[in-house]
Amino acid sequence: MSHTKPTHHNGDANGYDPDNPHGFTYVDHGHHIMSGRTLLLVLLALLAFTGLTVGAAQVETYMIEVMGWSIPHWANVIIAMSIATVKAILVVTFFMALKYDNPLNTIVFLFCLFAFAIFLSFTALDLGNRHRVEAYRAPQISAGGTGVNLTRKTGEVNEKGEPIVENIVGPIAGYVRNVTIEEKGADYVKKKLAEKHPHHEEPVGPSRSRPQRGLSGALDEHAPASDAAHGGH
Amino acid sequence: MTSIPTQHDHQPSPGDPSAPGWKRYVAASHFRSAADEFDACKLGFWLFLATEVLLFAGLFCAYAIFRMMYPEAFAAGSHSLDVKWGGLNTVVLLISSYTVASSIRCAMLDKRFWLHVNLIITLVCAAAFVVIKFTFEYGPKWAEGKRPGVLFDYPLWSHPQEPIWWSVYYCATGIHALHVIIGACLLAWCLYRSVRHKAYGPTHYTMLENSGLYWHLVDLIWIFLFPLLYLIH
Amino acid sequence: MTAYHFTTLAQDSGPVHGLFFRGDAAWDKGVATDSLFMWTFWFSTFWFVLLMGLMVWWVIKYRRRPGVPAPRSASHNAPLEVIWTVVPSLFLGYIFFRGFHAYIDKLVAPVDAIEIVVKGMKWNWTATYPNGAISPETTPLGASNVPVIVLPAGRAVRFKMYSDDVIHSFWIPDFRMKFDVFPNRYSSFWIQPMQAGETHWVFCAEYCGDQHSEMAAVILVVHESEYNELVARWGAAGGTPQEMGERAARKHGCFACHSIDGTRNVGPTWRNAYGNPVPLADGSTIPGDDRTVWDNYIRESILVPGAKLHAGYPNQMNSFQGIITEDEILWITAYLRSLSDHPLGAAALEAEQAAESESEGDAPANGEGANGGPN
Amino acid sequence: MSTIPATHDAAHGHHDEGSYLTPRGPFLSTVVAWATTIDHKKIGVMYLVAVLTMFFLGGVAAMAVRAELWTPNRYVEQVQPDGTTQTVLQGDLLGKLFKADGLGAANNIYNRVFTLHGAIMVFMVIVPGVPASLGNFFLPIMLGAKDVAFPRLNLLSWYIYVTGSIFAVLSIILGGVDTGWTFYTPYSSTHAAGHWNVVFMILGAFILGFSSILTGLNFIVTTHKLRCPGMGWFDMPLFIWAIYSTSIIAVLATPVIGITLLLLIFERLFHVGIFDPAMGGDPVLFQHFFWFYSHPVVYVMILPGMGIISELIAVHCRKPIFGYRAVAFASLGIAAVSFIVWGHHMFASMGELASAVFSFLTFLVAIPTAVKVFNWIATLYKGSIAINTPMLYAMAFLFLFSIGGLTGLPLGALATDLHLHDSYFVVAHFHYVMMGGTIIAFVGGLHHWWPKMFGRMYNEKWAMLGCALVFIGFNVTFFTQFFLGTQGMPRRYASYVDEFQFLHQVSTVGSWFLLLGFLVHLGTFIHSLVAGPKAPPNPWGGLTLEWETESPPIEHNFHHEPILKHGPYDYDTTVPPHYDPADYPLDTSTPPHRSGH
Repeated sequence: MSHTKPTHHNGDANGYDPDNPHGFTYVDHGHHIMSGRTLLLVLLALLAFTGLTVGAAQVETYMIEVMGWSIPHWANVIIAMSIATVKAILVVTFFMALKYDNPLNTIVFLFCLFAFAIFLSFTALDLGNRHRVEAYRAPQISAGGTGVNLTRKTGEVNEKGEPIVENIVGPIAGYVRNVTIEEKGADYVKKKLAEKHPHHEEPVGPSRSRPQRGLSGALDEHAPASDAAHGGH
Repeated sequence: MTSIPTQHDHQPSPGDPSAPGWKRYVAASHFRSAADEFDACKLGFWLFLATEVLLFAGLFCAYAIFRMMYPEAFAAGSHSLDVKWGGLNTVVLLISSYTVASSIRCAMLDKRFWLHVNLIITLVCAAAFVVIKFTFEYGPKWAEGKRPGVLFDYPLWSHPQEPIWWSVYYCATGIHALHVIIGACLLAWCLYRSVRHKAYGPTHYTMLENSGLYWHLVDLIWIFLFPLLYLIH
Repeated sequence: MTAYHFTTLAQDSGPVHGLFFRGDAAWDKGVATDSLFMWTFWFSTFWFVLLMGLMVWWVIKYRRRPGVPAPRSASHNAPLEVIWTVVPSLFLGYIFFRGFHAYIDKLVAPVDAIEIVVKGMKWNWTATYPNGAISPETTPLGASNVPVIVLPAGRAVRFKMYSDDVIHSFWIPDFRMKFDVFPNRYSSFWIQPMQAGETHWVFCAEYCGDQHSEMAAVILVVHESEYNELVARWGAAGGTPQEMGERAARKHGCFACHSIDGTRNVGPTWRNAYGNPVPLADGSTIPGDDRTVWDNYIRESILVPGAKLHAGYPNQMNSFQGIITEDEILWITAYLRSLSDHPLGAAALEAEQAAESESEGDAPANGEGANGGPN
Repeated sequence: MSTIPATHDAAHGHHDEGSYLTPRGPFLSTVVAWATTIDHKKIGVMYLVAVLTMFFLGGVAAMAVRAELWTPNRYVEQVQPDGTTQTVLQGDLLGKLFKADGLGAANNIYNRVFTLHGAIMVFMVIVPGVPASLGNFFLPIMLGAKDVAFPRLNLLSWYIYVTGSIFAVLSIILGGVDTGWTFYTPYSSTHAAGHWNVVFMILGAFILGFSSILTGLNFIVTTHKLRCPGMGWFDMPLFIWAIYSTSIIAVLATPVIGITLLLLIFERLFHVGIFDPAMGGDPVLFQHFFWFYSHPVVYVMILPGMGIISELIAVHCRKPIFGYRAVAFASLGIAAVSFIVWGHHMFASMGELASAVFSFLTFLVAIPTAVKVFNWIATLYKGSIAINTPMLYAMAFLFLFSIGGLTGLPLGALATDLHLHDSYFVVAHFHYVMMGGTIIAFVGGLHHWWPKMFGRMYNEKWAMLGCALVFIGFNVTFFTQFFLGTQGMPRRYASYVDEFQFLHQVSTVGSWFLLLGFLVHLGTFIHSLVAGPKAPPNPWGGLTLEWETESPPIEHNFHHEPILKHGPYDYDTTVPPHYDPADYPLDTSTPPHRSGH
């Protein structure tokens, strides 16, 4: 940081230069005029990378669904985030002109990314490793939430004009499906789900998310088998 | 070095009513020069941008943790989003970022007409982004019952944790959309000041520069949000 | 309901330890924790006395005297500064290592530990034994009656804990151990009670609302044979509806807020409630003298607590929808009747039950064995 | 390239050289002038008034908490005048005061009061306290600048602070909140009573965050850009180093609490479920979010206090701070490490791996802290130590902060923490650090800089008496709580088992002495403002730049832009400004040691 180079004093004003009171070496930063061609090239590169990231996702889908390959789920994140990072670097370097700017501003920006990295990694370190000692500590007791004390307005009002509030029992997702099954029948939901997922059969019905709480004994044995697979991995 | 003057060459002429706004500007007296003030304002604004990044860090962190815990729910939720609209919004924001960078370039070159043209294109892009977001993304999904948290009302979910996905989706994109609107307001204010007072020119364009930085940050956040939300498998 | 005499544990670890702790820790892992605490204490005391001694000595010795300047002395000394950075760091590393070691010891239970499921709820603890039994014992502690958790001496016990509503924390000070209790997942730790006859406090250590300070329990350590006998007895099903109701009320923690002796608590008392009119918060009244009205009122109050709010009481209760069974609601209704002097209350209940047992022979109303009730 | 104006130029306000306190016109226009001022000194004083007001409010709540804990709540049989016996509730002092009906309602009042105390003291007093009042006033002066980098932003920060405080007070007027200042979910999101109270309190804390961010950002830029000619980084007073480090933490950590509280408001209003297990969210995730801010912010609270102590000790001992660079780097080191230790607030709710990592890192933060204490004590060696109120407060700080720091060791070690976590031991520990550290340093700094800020001396004897009362009262109040904690008293309890009553009563008696001490200080300050003798520009013989100006400083701080000619602590070689060399002998028998280099 040439910018903040201190002037060492010697107990008197000998080191003091009235033309340069801070002993700063001014660099002409922050006033660089970008060439129009550079800006346009950067835009084109950004658009190309956007196309690339969408294309990569389509290729992945194709490989999984049509060719039946199994791609580890982190591959998707790695590819998408790598392309996004390249795009971000382009924006920061040229559009935001950090390349030509006071290096202090770059340091500020890197510091905040560093703080972000710490925040994310340590939080994940805890929440991703709950099952290290006792496996049953990791998954949720009831998938989709406990549903305790949940109410919501139905949007309708009673004769006094007060909003009608419904009580939600158990996980919200299960409640919503149960209500639909009550209203339109299980077959309707089954049919709609089959339309939505032509490839595989989904379990239908209220039992999937029945509240699993308040029962003494080995609670987790009652939890749907799929729940254990969702937690902590 | 170009021969075009920069903020280091700022010679304020506050008493001359015929001079454009940027020439009449006088730096605050506790700074040693206009360039010093410009540098300070930019450092201050980069610090502010760091706080904005860390604000979104919370949302990215929540996203990462829940995706780690419920990958299927996130994949299922992501499939409900339309890559076309997300991709179009990405393109819109990238173009607007380019025009903002160009508008600052025009200010530095004292080309006021093109400065205004660029800013107007940016504002149109901002409006397009918000319209696409609300009309083609939020609207239909909300109507289907794909809503955050307790408002969730979509019986055809494929994973009981889908309400959490929708919460993260609405919070992240909603707060981002709010930033788009704030950024557009800042740029509109710049446009007004430039049209009315000729406020920005080669030796003074601090406000425009900082508003531009803010807009680029909004773009930067979206560069990461887009693949994370729309391109999951 | 038994009032226990609270034992004070033996104090063999010295007078300074006695200042900090009420007796020695109740198991060896706790003793190890205390030993680390005391080591840290003496370590801290050494540095504290050294630093404060120097401070006071120098302030007195070098106090300002008019006209006498401060003598010039070194303003830094690199070797000294390195030493006082590195040496404390080594000690800190040692404290960390011991702390980690003893922590893992207290958290990872041996495989043969008895698993007891502990449920925290606003504002009560329930401990469920491996056979599904719940201790019906309570004891007065502070301003309320708290459940008694009976544990066998000499056996490792693992607590597998979860919560019904908010975060609680299960703290047994005598064992120097606590862990938070969450509504969405299990947490656990283990202890090994040593001496039969000891009693230990359990406190909720994570703030959980109004009765946080009343959310306690007592651990009673008994001989293993007695433990087995008690748990087997409590585990046996059956009883009259009102007895089943009392057990269900205990299981769901109703007594944390509702008294059965007429005193006011967070919620209205159950004594003499059934059959009498109830003033409601919105100004209307639940009419008395009508069984249908009262049965429905109890049912609604359990499932939708805020629907008909008793005047003068906060809307604090959780809904038990999805938690409580229909049978349990009927039993709790019977239990409330048995607590009421109203004509529709205990007297009518007993008359009905007598009539039923007459007409159906000796079988009680719920069709299960009437013997082996908790009391 | 610019040249320095020899005198302050015409563009910056008035020409007359009266102090910043001099009224400019009739009362009303003076008030308007203060309310619209962009002068950092006036804003600093306005912050001081606002912070002290909130300190008073929080203090009242603290006294109420201690009073309630005089006796536990018990049902007792009582014979009525008509001869019947009735069960009545006793010991619920606050419950009786607010006419609460029954045990639950009485406890609820207590819960609201301790939440009030915690939220006000943390968000409205200790976090903004030192940086926003003393920092605002002295940071530009100590740098030799005319003002902070963004004066209007500075005024905006003050108004944001007031707005946030108004929301908090509004929440109290509506009935208060009983969530605890930590707002743990799901209690705060679904269970806590008073829908809008909770939202307003959270909103208040959210708004206050903006005030911290803007103030921090302002100070960082000021430190970088507005140091006076001749002042390099290692010529800055340690108070500036501390404020600078504090500002970095505030800027990097506060946005995370912003998003946390925002999500919590969404949680409260729309039940989005990210932190709510009822919807499949995770309450421990909230704790991570919360402590990622709230642990670093512990150092936002203590670092400025440490900066004040560095100044106090150097000035009143007339000694260069021992190991200036070590102390300066320790400030930055603490700021850096503070971001990776937040998990030690959650040992009872995290997995083993994360707990072990966080415990290890926690011990790292102890090292720079210990280094600072060693350096301060070494500074006393061969000093010329004045025994006056600021110095007494510096000693009190060293005493109390050492206890606070050392009792952090068993809390950082995993095995002992699982016993002490959420007990009164923690309560005592953080009061020793936050109050024994920050507030004691704040009051000490206030006495140190009072003559400079208001141009009046205070009565030394009464101030020393106040200091002694505060010191004794503080120790009686909080040292007993260490024993309560180890014996098994959990925090946030409205009532307790009989065995704890004696220690609670000792603690409550201590709180009365504490109150008395602060009242003595209040009296001393008011007396000083009304009838105190006029203060000389440099009453203590300090060398930093604020002692070069008038007491109180003129509107533009300095008559001429100062040029730094000596280091902040060159007491060995420099006669302080406004002192006659004849009256101020220097030790010439030994060669001078360079300070800070």
